[in-house]
Amino acid sequence: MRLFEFEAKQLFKKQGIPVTEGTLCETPAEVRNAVMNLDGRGMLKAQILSGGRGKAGGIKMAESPEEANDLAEIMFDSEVKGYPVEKILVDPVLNIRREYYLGVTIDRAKYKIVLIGSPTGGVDIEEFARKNPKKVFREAFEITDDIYSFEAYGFGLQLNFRKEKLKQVSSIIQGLFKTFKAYDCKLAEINPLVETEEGDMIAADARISVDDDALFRHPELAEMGIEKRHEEGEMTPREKEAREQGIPYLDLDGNIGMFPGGAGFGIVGNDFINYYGGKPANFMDSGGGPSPERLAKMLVLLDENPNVKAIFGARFGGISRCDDFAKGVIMFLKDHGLSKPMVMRMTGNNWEEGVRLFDEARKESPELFERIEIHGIETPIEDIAKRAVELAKEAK
Amino acid sequence: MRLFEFEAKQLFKKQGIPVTEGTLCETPAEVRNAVMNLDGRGMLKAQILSGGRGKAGGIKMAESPEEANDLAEIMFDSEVKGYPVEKILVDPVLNIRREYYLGVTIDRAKYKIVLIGSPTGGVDIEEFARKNPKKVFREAFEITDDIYSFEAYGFGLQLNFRKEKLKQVSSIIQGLFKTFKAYDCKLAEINPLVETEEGDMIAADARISVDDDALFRHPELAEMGIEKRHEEGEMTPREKEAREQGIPYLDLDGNIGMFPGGAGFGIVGNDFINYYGGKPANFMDSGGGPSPERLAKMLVLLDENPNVKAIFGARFGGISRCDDFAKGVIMFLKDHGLSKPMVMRMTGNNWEEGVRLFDEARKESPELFERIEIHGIETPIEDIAKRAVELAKEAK
Amino acid sequence: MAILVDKDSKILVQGITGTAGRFHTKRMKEYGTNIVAGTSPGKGGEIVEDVAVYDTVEFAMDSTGADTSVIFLPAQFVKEAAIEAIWAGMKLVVVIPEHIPIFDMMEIRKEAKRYGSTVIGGNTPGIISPGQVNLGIMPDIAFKRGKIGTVSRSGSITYYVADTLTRTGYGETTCVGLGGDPVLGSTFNDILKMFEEDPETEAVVMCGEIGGVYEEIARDTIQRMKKPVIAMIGGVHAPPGKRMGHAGAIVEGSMGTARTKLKALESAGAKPAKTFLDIPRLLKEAGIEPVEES
Amino acid sequence: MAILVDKDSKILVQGITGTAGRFHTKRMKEYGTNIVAGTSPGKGGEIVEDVAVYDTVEFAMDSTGADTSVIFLPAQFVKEAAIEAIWAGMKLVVVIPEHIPIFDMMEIRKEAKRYGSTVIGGNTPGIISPGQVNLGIMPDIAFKRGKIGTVSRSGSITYYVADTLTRTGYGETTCVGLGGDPVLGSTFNDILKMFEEDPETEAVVMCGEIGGVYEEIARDTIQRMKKPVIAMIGGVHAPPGKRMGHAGAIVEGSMGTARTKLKALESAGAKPAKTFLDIPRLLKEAGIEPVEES
Repeated sequence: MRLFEFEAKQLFKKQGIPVTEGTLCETPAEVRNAVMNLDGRGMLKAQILSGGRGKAGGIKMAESPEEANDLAEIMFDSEVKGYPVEKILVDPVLNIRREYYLGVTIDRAKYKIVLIGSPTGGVDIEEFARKNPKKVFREAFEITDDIYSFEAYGFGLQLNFRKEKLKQVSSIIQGLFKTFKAYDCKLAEINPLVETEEGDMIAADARISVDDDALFRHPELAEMGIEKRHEEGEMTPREKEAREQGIPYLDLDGNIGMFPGGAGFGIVGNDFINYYGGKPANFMDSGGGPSPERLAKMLVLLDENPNVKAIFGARFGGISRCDDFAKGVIMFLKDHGLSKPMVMRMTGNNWEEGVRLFDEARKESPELFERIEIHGIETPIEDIAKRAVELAKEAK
Repeated sequence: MRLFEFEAKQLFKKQGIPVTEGTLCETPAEVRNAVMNLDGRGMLKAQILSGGRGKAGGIKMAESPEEANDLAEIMFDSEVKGYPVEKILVDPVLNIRREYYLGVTIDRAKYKIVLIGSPTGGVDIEEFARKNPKKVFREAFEITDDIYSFEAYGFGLQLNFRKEKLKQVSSIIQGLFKTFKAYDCKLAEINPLVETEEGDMIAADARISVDDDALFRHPELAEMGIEKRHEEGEMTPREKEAREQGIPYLDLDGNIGMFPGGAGFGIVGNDFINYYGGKPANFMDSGGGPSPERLAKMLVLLDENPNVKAIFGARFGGISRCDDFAKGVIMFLKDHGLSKPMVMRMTGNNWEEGVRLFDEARKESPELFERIEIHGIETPIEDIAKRAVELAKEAK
Repeated sequence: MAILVDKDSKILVQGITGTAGRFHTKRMKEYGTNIVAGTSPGKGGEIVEDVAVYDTVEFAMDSTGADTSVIFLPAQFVKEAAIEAIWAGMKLVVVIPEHIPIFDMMEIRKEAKRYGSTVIGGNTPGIISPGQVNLGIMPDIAFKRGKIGTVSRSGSITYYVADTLTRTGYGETTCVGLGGDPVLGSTFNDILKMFEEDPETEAVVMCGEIGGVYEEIARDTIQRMKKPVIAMIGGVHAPPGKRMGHAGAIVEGSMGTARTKLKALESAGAKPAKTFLDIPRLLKEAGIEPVEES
Repeated sequence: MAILVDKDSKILVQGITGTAGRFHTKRMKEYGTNIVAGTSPGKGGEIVEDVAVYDTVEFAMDSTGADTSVIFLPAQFVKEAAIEAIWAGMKLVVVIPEHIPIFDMMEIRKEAKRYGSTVIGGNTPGIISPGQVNLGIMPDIAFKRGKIGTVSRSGSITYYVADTLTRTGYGETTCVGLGGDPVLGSTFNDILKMFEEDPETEAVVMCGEIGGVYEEIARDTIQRMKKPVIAMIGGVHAPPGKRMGHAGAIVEGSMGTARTKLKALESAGAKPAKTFLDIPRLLKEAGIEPVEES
């Protein structure tokens, strides 16, 4: 879960990292005032949950309060990388002598925490790293390690800091590492770490991602207003609706509604539809043991999507049992009704009971089942995907 | 540094250990009220920095508020194990079904933290442990270890707890261990841990010693009013005076004033005096690089002690240099004057300068040196000790 | 023979008194899995589904000789439970729950390496050695004893692959769900090496998906393997996943897309399957015949 | 030959820019001690008493080949400094400062064991191999090269014993101050074993005092030693020390008095010295003659 720049800076500051003292603004007038208080010049930084702001117009320098006001008006009215701009952080303009890079993340392959630093930071760090792998320094730590100051000094020496600057940067390295450990971070990054003409080291930007799954042990974050949030850019209305109902859902630009079971088969099923010449209208994770009610809601979401021409359904009952699945489908058929052709396959845990429920419902109200083809373990899932592609083509 | 029972209980409570909810009182009236609020019965516990209170009359049960008042008056007026009683903790009277023992300390030989528990606690735990070593359970931990709940459960099982009681005691074991780790303790002890007739587990007494040398990293203790304190029982007036001047000093019952240099030789020099038939009047640590002013004060303390018949002095200059030593002795001779015979030996770092200073001072005022015999490396220290014993005998 | 678990495995259920623990203990026992004990601190002495409950893993192992543990506990209790099992000497610890904090999983892996234990998961459907042991939450319908080993990041893919192998007469030796979490107790690397050593397994199907690096780092292992490896990677048509900042890009380089994964695995000699139906075809091509005609 | 340090030791002073570090660097150098480097984070590149200062121990070792470190820093910085030296590969780390927290010293000892390093102290006057190395704060007047090894908990006792050995013509191989703190980086046990291995050392004088357990636990080592051990224990006439609660009594049993210490050491074959003058007499009795007539 990504934090806003101003939130990340608050956490850095707690660990003694010098950060730019910015003002968080919600209106152009506030931005104007903030720039006035900075002697007429300021950096306007859109607070959005995405990187690459600078290149996307999310960071602007204002040379006067008036210009700040005008730039803020435009920024508040625009979207940056798909995000509406609700807050602008007004930072002082730094006299930059040099930009460095510092980051801490997890190396999943080696199961280590890795500290990364480069004497060349800023927007082009990734390209710099590709071209100059030896100038990007790394140090691995065990997950249970703290950082000692001598390790920070040693790392600062590699980055070519000396004397007073070495002391400053060693303290920043320790602060960054401690921040990473203190909040169960997946990423803590300072880019750029600025050396000013005045000789100070200061974090001009700040990026932190914390592990959602560890939020339960960080009530201090909730107290700061940092709570679970959606990380992606602007959502479609349908994605918003799905999210409000707690359904993991993503719109795609095809026409086959995907109701695929677990996330793993969600991804593979999407590939299959493509292999057979179709285009899915969505990703969805309908696994993890959802209730019949939730399954019914998922189907409503697909059925009401005008782009969807046919629905592909699959259930391999593991933790999500087939009887619950059948109940959900029947609930949908009865309460809402299916307006598109649908093909599905159901097997796995409790499949016998699933089949029985379908048979019973069909006997009761055969008309509900007119547009749905239900298969079992005897039909390969590939045939179901092919059939869905056919149904979508026929429906055009 | 030992904590008072009520302080230790505060720390235990923070870690979730159930403790008796007592009232801290400073007057008999407060004690009376506290007992009244406990429905007329209460345990009066003198808050002193020493164990063995119970046998020394520091714990009394009051059966009525009036009795509480009377007992408190006596207790406040008395000393328990050499300590004046300034505070009484009034605890509820527990219906004790059984008493257990739990403690955590350092095993210096094995360099481990050791958790100790016994299904038989109370005042006789040491004797019980001697007689039933197999019924006292121990578990060793690395200094960097935390305790996991399963380790606490495993330990609780050994102590023969089961079911709900096992849960309770496992939580207490974890709390005790965490307290030990959290405050750099040398000892954290619950004795007795009481199982009440009502089925609760509760810490009826609490003992904590923290490492003085780690207090700098525990400002939270200072905030609770827990600061560096003297641990011993009532001091003699001379010990108090020494303490106020920052001099490590202890009165003994002999007649030779000891001015021995470092603590190591302080102990051995004392043995030597005994071997040669003398009795030291004190312990003193005059090592560790004291200033001439401090050394002079130490000699004043010895010279003004009427029990002292002769003074034994020694300096092997290491971190404490001989020139500083000579300056201190000369300062004492000049400003205060020596009223007892004294024999001393000086060698080690900067001894030449020390000798020069003595020679110079002697030339200036030979009368100051009439009662003092100054030796160097050529005389074994044993001869100095023998001479001190002689001088003390002559002086009688 | 099988890898990780077989009919001699003595299984302990950590968290047996919870709803999930109780339900799946019943299911696993019905399959014939040799569940010898359960744990639930403070509930030692109870009986759940004919299984004796102990307060600690150590106590349960001393009493029953359990050598394999499966964890059914809320995510925040998994770290302690796994470390308890590892320290007590469990050979294998299967972590079913999802949403385990990454730091916890890293620490579990560290302890497992230190004590020579294997941890599978978190967020895994478990492991099945058909006809012998069903350890976890997998539906048994898809599985039949045979000659192919499978290892997959996703539960549903595990079922579909087994379903295909069963229907085409190959059957499975052991099917391992690695789990869906970003940091896992075991990776393809670890499991592929075990299949290579297993006399009963004739070929391995590994199924990965976009994101992470565990497919790519299996490259060298596959290259050294004598047995055929068939690889299926989900997400060829998915939008690319997001990187974890610049640091992620620096640490993981270009790894993480379906394309880089397929490329790494193919260059090591694995045969790519686009759909499940490709699997029996590729097995035939590698000269491996079904156990029985389908 | 000597133990722990000799003329080939390359010594690093951690905290060389502080008052004590600077003062004792000068003293040690005057004795002929081979000080090759100092450290002080943020002051790399400076020169103190003709010694080059580095920012980290690792950097200093890479540049100078230092193998032995002596620490002159305030107590609260000692843990990090010692661990830095141990991790960097120092064979020996001598901790001069006093008042080091017990937990810190325990952690230092743990890391030292893990990496095969020897830590002496804290609160030690240091180590001297007369004529070769004076490492710490000991006065050099008392010491002269000879054939007896000494190990003591107290600085002043180290000086008196050496003074006695020097005056009586025995001289010393190495004199080790264990340090006065309750938990020490090395104990009698560790040092006695080294003396037993040292070809130049013909006998060992060990001086303990009331309190603690490090004398008692040296018993088995002394029993196994071929070289004579003379033991002096201070505090025979001191009031008994206090126990650390019931727990202390349970863990340390009856250990800790001068009497229990003397009894343990004598039963292992050590010869008890009551005064310093007993030492040359006991050496003679053990058949060891002075290097030169005094």
